[in-house]
Amino acid sequence: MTHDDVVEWMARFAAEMTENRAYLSRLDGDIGDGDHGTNMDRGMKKVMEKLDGAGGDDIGATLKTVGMALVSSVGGAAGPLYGTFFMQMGQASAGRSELDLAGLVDAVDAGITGVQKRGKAEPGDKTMVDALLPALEALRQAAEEGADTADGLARAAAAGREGMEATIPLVARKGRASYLGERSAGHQDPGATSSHL
Amino acid sequence: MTHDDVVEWMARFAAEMTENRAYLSRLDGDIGDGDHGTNMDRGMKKVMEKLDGAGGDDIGATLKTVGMALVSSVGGAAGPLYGTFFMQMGQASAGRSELDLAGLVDAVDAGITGVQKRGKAEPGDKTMVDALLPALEALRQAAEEGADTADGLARAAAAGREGMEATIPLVARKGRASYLGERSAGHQDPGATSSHL
Amino acid sequence: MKKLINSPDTVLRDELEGIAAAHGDRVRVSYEPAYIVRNDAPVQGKVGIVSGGGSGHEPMHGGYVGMGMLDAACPGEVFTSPTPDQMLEATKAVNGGAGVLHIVKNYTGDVMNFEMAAELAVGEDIEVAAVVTDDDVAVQDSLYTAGRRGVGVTVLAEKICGAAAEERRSLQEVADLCRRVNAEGRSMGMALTPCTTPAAGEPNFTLADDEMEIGIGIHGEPGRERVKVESAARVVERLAGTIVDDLPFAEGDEVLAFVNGMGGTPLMELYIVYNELHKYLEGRGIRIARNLVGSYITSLEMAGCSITLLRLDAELTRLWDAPVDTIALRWGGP
Amino acid sequence: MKKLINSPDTVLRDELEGIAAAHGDRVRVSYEPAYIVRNDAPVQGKVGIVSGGGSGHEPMHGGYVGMGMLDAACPGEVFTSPTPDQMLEATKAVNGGAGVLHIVKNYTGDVMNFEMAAELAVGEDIEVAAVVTDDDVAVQDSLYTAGRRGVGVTVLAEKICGAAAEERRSLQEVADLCRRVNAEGRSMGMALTPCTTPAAGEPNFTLADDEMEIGIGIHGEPGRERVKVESAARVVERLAGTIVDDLPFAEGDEVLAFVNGMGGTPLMELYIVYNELHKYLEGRGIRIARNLVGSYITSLEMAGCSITLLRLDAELTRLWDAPVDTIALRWGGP
Ligand SMILES: Nc1ncnc2c1ncn2[C@@H]1O[C@H](COP(=O)(O)OP(=O)(O)O)[C@@H](O)[C@H]1O
Ligand SMILES: Nc1ncnc2c1ncn2[C@@H]1O[C@H](COP(=O)(O)OP(=O)(O)O)[C@@H](O)[C@H]1O
Ligand SMILES: [Mg+2]
Ligand SMILES: [Mg+2]
Ligand SMILES: [Mg+2]
Ligand SMILES: [Mg+2]
Repeated sequence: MTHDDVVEWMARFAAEMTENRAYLSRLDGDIGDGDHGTNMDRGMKKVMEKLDGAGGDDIGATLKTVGMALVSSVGGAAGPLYGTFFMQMGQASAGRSELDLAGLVDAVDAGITGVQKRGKAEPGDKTMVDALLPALEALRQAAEEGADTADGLARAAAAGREGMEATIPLVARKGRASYLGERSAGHQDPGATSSHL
Repeated sequence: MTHDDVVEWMARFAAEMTENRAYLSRLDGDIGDGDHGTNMDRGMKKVMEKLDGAGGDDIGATLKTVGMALVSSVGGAAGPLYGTFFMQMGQASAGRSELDLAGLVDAVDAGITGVQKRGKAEPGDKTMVDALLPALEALRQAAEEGADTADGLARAAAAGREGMEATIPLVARKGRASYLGERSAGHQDPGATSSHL
Repeated sequence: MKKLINSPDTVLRDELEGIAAAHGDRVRVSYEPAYIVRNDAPVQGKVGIVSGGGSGHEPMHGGYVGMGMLDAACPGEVFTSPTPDQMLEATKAVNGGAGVLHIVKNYTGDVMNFEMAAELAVGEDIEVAAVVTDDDVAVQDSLYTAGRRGVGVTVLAEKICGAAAEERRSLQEVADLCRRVNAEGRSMGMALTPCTTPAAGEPNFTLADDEMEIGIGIHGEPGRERVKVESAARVVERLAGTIVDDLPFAEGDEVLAFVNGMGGTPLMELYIVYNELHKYLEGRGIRIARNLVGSYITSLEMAGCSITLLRLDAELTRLWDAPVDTIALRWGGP
Repeated sequence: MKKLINSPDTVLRDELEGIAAAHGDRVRVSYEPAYIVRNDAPVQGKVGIVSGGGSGHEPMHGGYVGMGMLDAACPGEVFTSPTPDQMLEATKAVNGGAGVLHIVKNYTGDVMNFEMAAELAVGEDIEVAAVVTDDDVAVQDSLYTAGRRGVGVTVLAEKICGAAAEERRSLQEVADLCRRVNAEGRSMGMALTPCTTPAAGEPNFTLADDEMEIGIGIHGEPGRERVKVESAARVVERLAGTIVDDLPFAEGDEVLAFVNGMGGTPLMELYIVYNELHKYLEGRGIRIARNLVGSYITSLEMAGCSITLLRLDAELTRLWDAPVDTIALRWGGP
């Protein structure tokens, strides 16, 4: 994975957020306060501003920029969480101009660890963590099996989707949705959804 | 017309107001602020409280009591106007225990004069005056023709109704309805309606 | 109808009891007849100021009873002017020997009831002066109407005259001042939604989801025109434009700008409106020297706003700045 | 959606410009990052107090910036908590050398963003203490939730801690006081109607014409139960009953009773609710020593109310009574 791949990945993520803005907010409306899509879209637009013409080939530096842009523009719960995720990923890939699957695994691992430290969410709490962790596991699997990056990412995405869908029956224990208690079950978690995308 | 007749007249009027409370407020809602029925009903209930067991046979005193009760309970534009109407009627029939048609004419005349002094409304301004004046004229007619009281009152009521209906096409020049200007035309004036009842 | 009430027949009584319970340290409440009077009334040697009108416009007028503003307020039933006995008793309660000023909003009912009260008070040898406010430019002032409605300027007049009365000015002077404030001020309002009186139980008018009423009255009286919902900037142009051209306010004028919420309007929107008003007046060379932003003369839960502009001079500005200590308006040291 | 705005994307900016234009005599407004700070900040030797949260709850928090209350407020987008850079800059702007207190309402987003800000501030050698308010009894407090939401008590804590800071108490003391206020206070709210954020454009939930939501959150978070509309007396029983039993408040307690409007509630109804609350507490032997009635922590145009009770002692009462001079809360001599 090269620096350009990372930037392109961000561009795709940003596009996804714009496209699914209303959808994510609706999901958040069901069990939260209906702003997740708006928040993420605002944030990723800010990210693209910052990246646009930033250049360089330090993946770590770029991911840190992404994280900081998110922290200072998203707000809500998702801002610090996504921000931390990318900042920690950047930390773990500082100075690297290319990442193989193993390197990617380490970076994502660091990112998720950061998210969990910040948000104290365990698997099964019906949060973005439930989409991120399976994706990480799939990535690690792929790396051990020596799969190539493209294949690894594909498997991670698939696992993330499963994790996301698996949040539907869960009862939220973190975030705004937890106020609903049992009533949060049966709804797909918006944060998990945005993570998968 | 004896003192008992007057009390009975008030009782009928009170009953009419309760019955037509919603209707009058709706008429007022169309060109005013929708409280005429509520106001008049509240006022006439107060009147009946005051009259109940008041006794005596001084028509003037009783009509003054009626007027004062209305003034202190109706509020809005109708309160001072109806209050003045009955207080002036009472003034003009002070000490009388019975009124023939001629006496009634003088009393009503005094009442209307009071209403016009207070409200400065001319015939055709789309107010209660447009119901009261024709009624007075019919009453005077009847008196001159030596008709009996019952007949006179019937003719007055009929004339009042015509006056009331005649307010429909008029453009209001007094009261809240006047803010509507032309738009007040085509609506029956609530005050005129309550006067007729 | 969704309201936090017990019954349509008891709203006024329940509200007055709540005010008495909450603000007994500032005001006394009389129920029969209904009026709210400042605790230290009558203030000897001071002109007493009494206002009143239908309820449903809170904090006006009860919220303005206190040092530096009103001596008493007479609340009528919702949207129905109070009765003369209320104003008579309130007038007696605040008469400190210097006479009493009645500040009356121009509605046929209010004017006639206050008139009767004044006649009765004079009968009891109390000197009374009445000033009628009629600042709503949405109404054509002509021989063919009851005249312009009294709205936002009433609040400003109560504050400014209250300050003058505290300075022990004479009844004549305070009344003249009140006329001057009314003459120098203009207002206009708009509504995004109607409101529902407890007695009626249904909205007093209807607006489509994309419509607003320009020139609305505080009792939901229909306005000048009904148009599609527009931006805050455009709404301000409509209201302020009509107001400025009416007096007219001229380049170089200093004004007090009052952006008022109708009761159901978020404060956030009032500041957005104020921002647009500020830019609009700047563009016309009119300087905002003082301002008031909030829901001070309301129409139950109606959503919308009104704008009031008052041309200031040194004296009006000084009296506006003078200390006031009421339930709803408070500033300056005691 | 009917709102007096220019565009959903500019509401925050437009509002802040309006606040700056209207209240430049009291506060300064920074736009990038967004925060409102009192004119005389930093006050040397005084603990600085910073709060913040999503917008749409006005006058909270910006309306409470000033002498005797907050030094700065950080407004996020509507119903979205602000970002760390806002709190960091605000913290720097109010740091008078005695440290800075962050008063944070307990919502995951607010807590995490303030946490990050505190970490950054410490990195710049500013002593920061954070207290999280969580007084909403409608939420079950358990390991399985994000904990109770911070609501009405936040306003009271900001006032009381502000007074303590003016007395030059230490950061430790002011933070402990804030925890005590939070521990002694409880709140619960209800809604008659939902509200609509400009970004969403449609109501955040739906209620039938005869329904109300008991235990609503200030962002429209669903409450405990949905029931048919009831009398004000019954609503007060539900809210106050739950509150009193939760702390629990006991016979003989003296309390500050705060009846808050959600934004679209007429003042008339708030006084009716206060009257019922007064009677209810009397019946349980609890005495209201102080009160606050009005729309102080709102949810855009939502109709409804919340009740907050704070158990008072001599110190809390004295600090509540201490002078405060902000846009929205003002009393006592300067
Ligand atoms: N403690 C937490 N740990 C991890 N993820 C969380 C936590 N709390 C909330 N989230 C995620 O954040 C999402 C909500 O994000 P968003 O709506 O932007 O914030 P807010 O709830 O403040 O409006 C939830 O769907 C959930 O996936
Ligand atoms: N100046 C006036 N002279 C005579 N009648 C009037 C005048 N102004 C109003 N009215 C009558 O009063 C009626 C309205 O009464 P009401 O609704 O009780 O008072 P308000 O308009 O104050 O709500 C009108 O329909 C009209 O008939
Ligand atoms: Mg959300
Ligand atoms: Mg009427
Ligand atoms: Mg009326
Ligand atoms: Mg949010």
